[in-house]
Amino acid sequence: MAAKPHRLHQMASVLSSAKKPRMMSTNSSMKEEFAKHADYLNQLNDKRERVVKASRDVTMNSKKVIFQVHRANKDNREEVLSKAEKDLAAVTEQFMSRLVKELKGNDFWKLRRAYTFAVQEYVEAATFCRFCRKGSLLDLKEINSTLLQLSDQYEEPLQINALDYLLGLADLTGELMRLAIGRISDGEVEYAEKICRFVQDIYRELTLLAPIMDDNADMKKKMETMLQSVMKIENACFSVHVRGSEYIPLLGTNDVDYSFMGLPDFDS
Amino acid sequence: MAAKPHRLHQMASVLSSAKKPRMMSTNSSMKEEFAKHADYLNQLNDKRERVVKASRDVTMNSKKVIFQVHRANKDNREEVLSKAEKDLAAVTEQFMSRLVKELKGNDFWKLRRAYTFAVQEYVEAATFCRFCRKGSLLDLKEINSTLLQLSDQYEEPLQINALDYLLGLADLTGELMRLAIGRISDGEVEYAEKICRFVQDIYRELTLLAPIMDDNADMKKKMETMLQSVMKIENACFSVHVRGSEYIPLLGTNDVDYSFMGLPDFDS
Amino acid sequence: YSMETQFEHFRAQMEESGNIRERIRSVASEIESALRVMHAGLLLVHQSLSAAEVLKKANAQIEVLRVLYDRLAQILSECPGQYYRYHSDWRSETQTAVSLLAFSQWLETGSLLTHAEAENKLGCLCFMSNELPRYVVNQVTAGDYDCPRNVLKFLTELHSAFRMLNLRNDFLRKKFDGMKYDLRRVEEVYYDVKIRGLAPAESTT
Amino acid sequence: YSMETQFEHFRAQMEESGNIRERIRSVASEIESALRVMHAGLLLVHQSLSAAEVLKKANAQIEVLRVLYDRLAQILSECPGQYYRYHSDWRSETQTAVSLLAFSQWLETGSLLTHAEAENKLGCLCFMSNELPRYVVNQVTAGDYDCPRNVLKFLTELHSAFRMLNLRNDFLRKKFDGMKYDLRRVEEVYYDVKIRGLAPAESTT
Amino acid sequence: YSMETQFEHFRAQMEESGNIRERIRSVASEIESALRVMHAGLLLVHQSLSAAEVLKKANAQIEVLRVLYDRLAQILSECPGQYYRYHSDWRSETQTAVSLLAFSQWLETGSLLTHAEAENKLGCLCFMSNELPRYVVNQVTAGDYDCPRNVLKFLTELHSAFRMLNLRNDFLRKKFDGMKYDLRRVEEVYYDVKIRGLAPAESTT
Amino acid sequence: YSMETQFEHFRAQMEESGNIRERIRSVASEIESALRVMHAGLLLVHQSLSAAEVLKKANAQIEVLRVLYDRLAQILSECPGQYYRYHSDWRSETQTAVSLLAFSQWLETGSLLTHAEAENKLGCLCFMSNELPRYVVNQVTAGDYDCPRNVLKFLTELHSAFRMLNLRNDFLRKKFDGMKYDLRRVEEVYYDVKIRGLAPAESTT
Amino acid sequence: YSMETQFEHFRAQMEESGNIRERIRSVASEIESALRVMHAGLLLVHQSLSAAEVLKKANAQIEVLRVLYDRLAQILSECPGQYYRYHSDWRSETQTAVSLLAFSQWLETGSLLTHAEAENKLGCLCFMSNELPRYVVNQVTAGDYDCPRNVLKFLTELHSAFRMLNLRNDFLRKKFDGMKYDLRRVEEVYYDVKIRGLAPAESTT
Amino acid sequence: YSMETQFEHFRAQMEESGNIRERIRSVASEIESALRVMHAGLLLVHQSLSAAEVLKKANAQIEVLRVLYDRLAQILSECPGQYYRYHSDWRSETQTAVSLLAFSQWLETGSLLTHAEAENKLGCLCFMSNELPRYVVNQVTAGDYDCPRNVLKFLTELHSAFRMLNLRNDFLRKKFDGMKYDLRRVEEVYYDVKIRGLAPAESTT
Ligand SMILES: [Mn+2]
Ligand SMILES: [Mn+2]
Repeated sequence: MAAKPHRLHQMASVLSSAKKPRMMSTNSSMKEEFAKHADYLNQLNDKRERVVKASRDVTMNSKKVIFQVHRANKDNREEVLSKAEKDLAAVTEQFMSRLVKELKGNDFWKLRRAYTFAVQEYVEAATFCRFCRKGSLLDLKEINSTLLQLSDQYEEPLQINALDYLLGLADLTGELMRLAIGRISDGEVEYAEKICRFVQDIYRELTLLAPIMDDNADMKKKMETMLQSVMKIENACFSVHVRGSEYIPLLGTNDVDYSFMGLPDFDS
Repeated sequence: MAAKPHRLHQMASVLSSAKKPRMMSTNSSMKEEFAKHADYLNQLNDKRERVVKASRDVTMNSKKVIFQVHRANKDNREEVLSKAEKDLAAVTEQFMSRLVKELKGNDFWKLRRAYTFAVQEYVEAATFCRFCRKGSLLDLKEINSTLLQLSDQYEEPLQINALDYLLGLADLTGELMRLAIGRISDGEVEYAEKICRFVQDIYRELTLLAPIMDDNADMKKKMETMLQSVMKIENACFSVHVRGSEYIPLLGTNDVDYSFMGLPDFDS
Repeated sequence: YSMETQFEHFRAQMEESGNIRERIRSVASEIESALRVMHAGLLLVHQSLSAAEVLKKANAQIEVLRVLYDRLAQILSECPGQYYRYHSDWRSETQTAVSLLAFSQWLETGSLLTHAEAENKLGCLCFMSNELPRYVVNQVTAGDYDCPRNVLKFLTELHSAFRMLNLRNDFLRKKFDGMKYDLRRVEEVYYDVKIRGLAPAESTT
Repeated sequence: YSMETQFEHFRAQMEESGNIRERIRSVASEIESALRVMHAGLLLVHQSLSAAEVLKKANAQIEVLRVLYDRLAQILSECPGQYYRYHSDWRSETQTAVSLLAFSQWLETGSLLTHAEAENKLGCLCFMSNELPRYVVNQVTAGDYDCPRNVLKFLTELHSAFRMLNLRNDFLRKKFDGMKYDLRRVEEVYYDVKIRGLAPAESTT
Repeated sequence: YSMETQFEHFRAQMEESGNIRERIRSVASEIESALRVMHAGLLLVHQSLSAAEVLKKANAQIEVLRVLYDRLAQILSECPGQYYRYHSDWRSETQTAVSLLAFSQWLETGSLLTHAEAENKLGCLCFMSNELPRYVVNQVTAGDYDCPRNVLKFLTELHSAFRMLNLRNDFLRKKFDGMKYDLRRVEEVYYDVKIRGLAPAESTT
Repeated sequence: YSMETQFEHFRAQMEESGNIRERIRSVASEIESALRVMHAGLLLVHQSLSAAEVLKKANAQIEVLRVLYDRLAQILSECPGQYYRYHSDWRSETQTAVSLLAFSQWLETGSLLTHAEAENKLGCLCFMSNELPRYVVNQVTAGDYDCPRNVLKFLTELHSAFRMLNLRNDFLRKKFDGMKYDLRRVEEVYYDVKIRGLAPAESTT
Repeated sequence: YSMETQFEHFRAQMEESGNIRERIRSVASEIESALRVMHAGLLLVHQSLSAAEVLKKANAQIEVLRVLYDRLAQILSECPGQYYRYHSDWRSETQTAVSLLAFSQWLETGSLLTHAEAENKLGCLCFMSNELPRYVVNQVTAGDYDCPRNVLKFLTELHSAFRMLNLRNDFLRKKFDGMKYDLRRVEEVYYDVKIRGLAPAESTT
Repeated sequence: YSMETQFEHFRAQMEESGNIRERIRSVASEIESALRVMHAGLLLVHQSLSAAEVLKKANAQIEVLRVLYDRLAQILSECPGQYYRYHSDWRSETQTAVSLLAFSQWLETGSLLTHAEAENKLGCLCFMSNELPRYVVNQVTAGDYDCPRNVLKFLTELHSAFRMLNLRNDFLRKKFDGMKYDLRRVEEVYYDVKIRGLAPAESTT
């Protein structure tokens, strides 16, 4: 916890004692010190490798969860979502737990580059499942409380930080765009409009946040993609709306039957 | 072996039978076919993941072998090199064998991007060990015969291709440059000159080969780095030579004592 | 001298594979020519020529393609195990070929081509789905009000089959995303036709 | 409204860490100023001032640095566990700091600084080795013929210790490659001095 | 001593301009914060809030901006003739500011903001046109079928006015090229509404 | 002295070709100005001005262009055999010129401009096809329901003609691929008009 | 009409600043030509021509430059307060100019040019330091063993003076970092001369 | 039918120029092969083979090149006035060719190759200067202490000759800037040899 500032105190103490020489010029003592450094570097590299490998597993399996959720339609919703949630739980228990095990204390920020994409993908999958289930945003606190359960035996449990959460959320909007187009095809126009408002809200909120995030180059790029997604949903909703509003002299009726849109009445 | 052109014959046979319709329009038969595709894609992705992971292990451990070789000097040569060779054998048996197992048949070229850097690093380590041991170039045939022993139980054993071998060789010259500078410091000027000629030969031969290699953008970049390495060695040899040739009126002697160069006569 | 011998050997190898690549590229370029003619023929479907006429033109090229693919297979059989090494040199032509074949077979029989390599085939189906909205729009313009329903049924099935796949974030996933829009467009045309009472009564298939 | 609340919370978090970052940067910039003065002082060693005089100037800054590092440690202690989050904001200054301290301690005692974080320390040793060829050349020019042998001994040991490490292909490996050239240069100077009979007889250390 | 005196003089000059730059950047960063809030407020217009409500939120920031721009003007007045020296430090913020002001004024009055530095303003007007296609789409979805015609009229005029400028400035030309796509999109939305008989009858202008 | 003589000769050669290039660029820049005015005039067609009015504005620039091209021809005639040497300095302007001429001739006569250098012209025809979807959309909005059918006929023919070319040139191929989208969009507008019974009955041609 | 009026005003403003920029660029290009000749003259110093001869050639260009800078000042005086607006159009030429002037004055008097805009001048001094190692190497080859000590003294002073500046400007800082290598190289040449007993005895200054 | 006729004409034109380009590229690729062999041969000069031996290997390729250039000239003569149209297809090979010829002639005679197209040749001479520093270093290592002075003289002259050109061409200017570093390196090698008394006494020129 306070492990690191302590190193800085050490730095300060070296500074105040710089005049009292610590003899270390014999060959053997230098060798000894470097043997320790060699150990440290080897261990750090090994750990980074393990983190990278666990991250690849998290990424790949989170992607599978997302594909699974996309398989849902009006008829199979419950079954498909349950499977997706089960798979997500498996990702958490099998692979996120490995990350949790490695990333204690300072390694969390130090090795962030090695795992950040995996955590983002995991956030994407988890929030996507939740939206499809309840239509609401799974918040970071809840995700982190799930992770907490994996790591009660460690003193400093891995907690996803707000940055990775927000980056994952940005990707979520891409999946929601796909979902919205699919829902319209399935005749669920109101669901699509709900997605539209949800994504507009996220986009607006992130407009305020993106510029003040750490190292926000990635986020900037994602904001552009997100705007494209928002507009795709808006355009799809627009298209359904004008088509549905068309005054059809032939039928002589002007009422809008959205449920009729998109859903072909096949003998399926 | 002839497994793939066979697919093309199949393509040709589809072409010749295009007029005889094969009915497949029922929903269930399409589902069936796609279930097979889904299987195929899942398996391919899983295999790619395994190849990537094995490749990271090969890379990391090959790098360690190279560092080990650099630890050799006049006094500890035999011991250090033996350890490096043992480590290299371990890389071959533990990690290359995993690649060998995965990359049967067509996957060899299909997944090349996933493992090429690892194989290059392995070639770099193996040829570096050999040069330090015998002063000669370990050829591809010999490397491949080592791999053959790992895979007698499989019908199509992994054989490193000339492209990856040559790309690895290009990196080898960087290590040889480091070695040459170190050897001069250790007083082994003639050894450095030998390295110089060896690297000049490789560079010259690769001048002929690099432009006709498949997809040679990487190789082009490596050729530039290699030329820098060649020149660094040449400059170091030049520097030793002119310094050693200097006429010193004070000593009144003009004979060149290379062995005196660089090697400090400490009580080490 | 050992190093020279080995490099001489590599040089020979590279020159050989360079030659193979050149031969492959030359066949691929002939394939591309034949496909252009075939494609131009198939495109007439958007100008409301009858399927029969369109297919006659397209099928004329199939024999040409057969010969060319035999030649390609012959070359590849000379370098066993390196199928994927030269893949990029004939991949895109083959994707187009399969796409056009699939499209013409679908026009003829309403069924899907079987027996093609998985990745190729998936890409081609996406490509084919891209042509369908245009086809439907032009058919309706020409007065064929039955078409949207059939195409929609087919495309809906195709789309739902595709959803079974776990795609990486690559070329195929992008294509699949596009298929959603094709489906939407065909639905819209179906809706336009239906709401105006133009769609014929459904036969029981 | 839940989404708003969460984002409001994030906004507060980001603003807070933005403030911390700003405070860290401001301290880092003061550290940098102090280091510039210290460095300018140490550089006089190349103009053959006596080590004692050089060190007096350099040491004057050490107290300043101590206070600044206390302030930095104070800020970091306010955000436990995030040491590496802000690392890039004070890393390079700290590397310079350790380098200069190591160099001045080596000038004073001929021994190496102990107790520094591994990565920082390794980078600094490389940096320090970069200064040594210049130091040796200027010392010899000023008539101190004993210097090359001592520096060479030190640098040889340092280099051989470094060889124990497995470095990734990164910053540190490049620096270490540079150290080889520093070593070579010091050897050359030693050779120049020795061959002219200028080196003093070796004392038994 | 001459060289020292001269460098002392340089040091003073650089110190001074460095300080001014720092003060400008600090104001610019506060401006950016205010603009962020204003922008997020204006985005609500796409979610079918009434213009009045949207403007109330946006206008709250205008007073904040006024104060900040007064502070900026104050700093610049301290270094007469150097307006363009520090221009790059507050230019992009000012472009955003003018864009947002122009957009909110247009929402309020349907007319263009007047009085601003030419190049700055031009870039901003282009930028503002980016919001219009989205606005039109969402308004129609919300049932306002009159909107496309009005926006199209405004955008067509704006585009014609731009055409008359000789845009040598690359940045501006690129922005302007983008405006073409906005115009096209609005034309299409108007077309979609019109062809379905949804557009209200035009009043006689 | 030999080396000096040779370089003196080089200097003269480079000086000369540098001057020619400068003169060409200056004419090219005037051509660009004239084209901008002509383009602005032609764009009014999207605001439903009558073709006659639009053409009057455009044609005024044609004489200007004629004079400028005479000047360009004059310069090129001074360096026989080097037509292609300076091609890149006036190519893009000439492509725009041919595009605008082709578009204005099409507006006037419904037929294609003849007589122009092959590659240049082809690129321009593609470019011209880009304007047609916008033209059709705006004409229909303004109540001209006959327009889509005519434009579609023309574009279909143009597209077929292109298909027969073996486009090895990458730039051209890309432009041509874009034409497909224009065709598709015009087909859709025609569909919209037709399905609503707005299209006038076809005369028997 | 208001929008038109406003844009007419913009057009005029942009036209005017475009013209000024063009005039400035034309002068800048003439300055560049004169500097090239001057530079070629000064480079002869590396071929061991006497300083007097070298300076005669260089000084011939100084009058040319004076006239050109008068013209530049004239243009800038026409747009008061916009000095920095067009700065980037003549900045790099002016840096080269100051560099060459500083170098030729140093050759003549061994002292530094005074009176120039701070940032510009500093960049130039760094640039000038780049020529010195080459100068020293060639002088020693030509047998002038006194040169290294003088140059080293000058460069050491210059470097110390720079150290005292707080270089926030990135461009300048980079240039200055390069100066370190020049200093080091001159130190090494001095070392070479000294250790071989070639340096003349130091006079007591 | 007019549009078809016109496109038939286009097709023929493009077919023809496509064929010519293909033939040129095929010759260019053979030239490249021959140059590769010649280059590898010339590289032996760095391994202290005698110039005579090296030249024998290189000259064997010259005859091959002569035949290939005859074939190229033949193709170009079939399309008069279009020399520059296809220039880019054989330009870079010709630059390499001139470089290698210039280098081998210089090895043989110590003088410059004459008679070649200006810009091509200039680029090549710069390129050739790249090999000289390496050559000088390796010659000295092999004991030839006379070499640096000769090369330096040649390179200095070449560099001066270049300086007189007004290099507007960016490619050339960049190459030329690189030549400065070659010159500098050769000066340093000469310095190293000279200061150690290894350079032979100069003959009286
Ligand atoms: Mn995603
Ligand atoms: Mn390596």
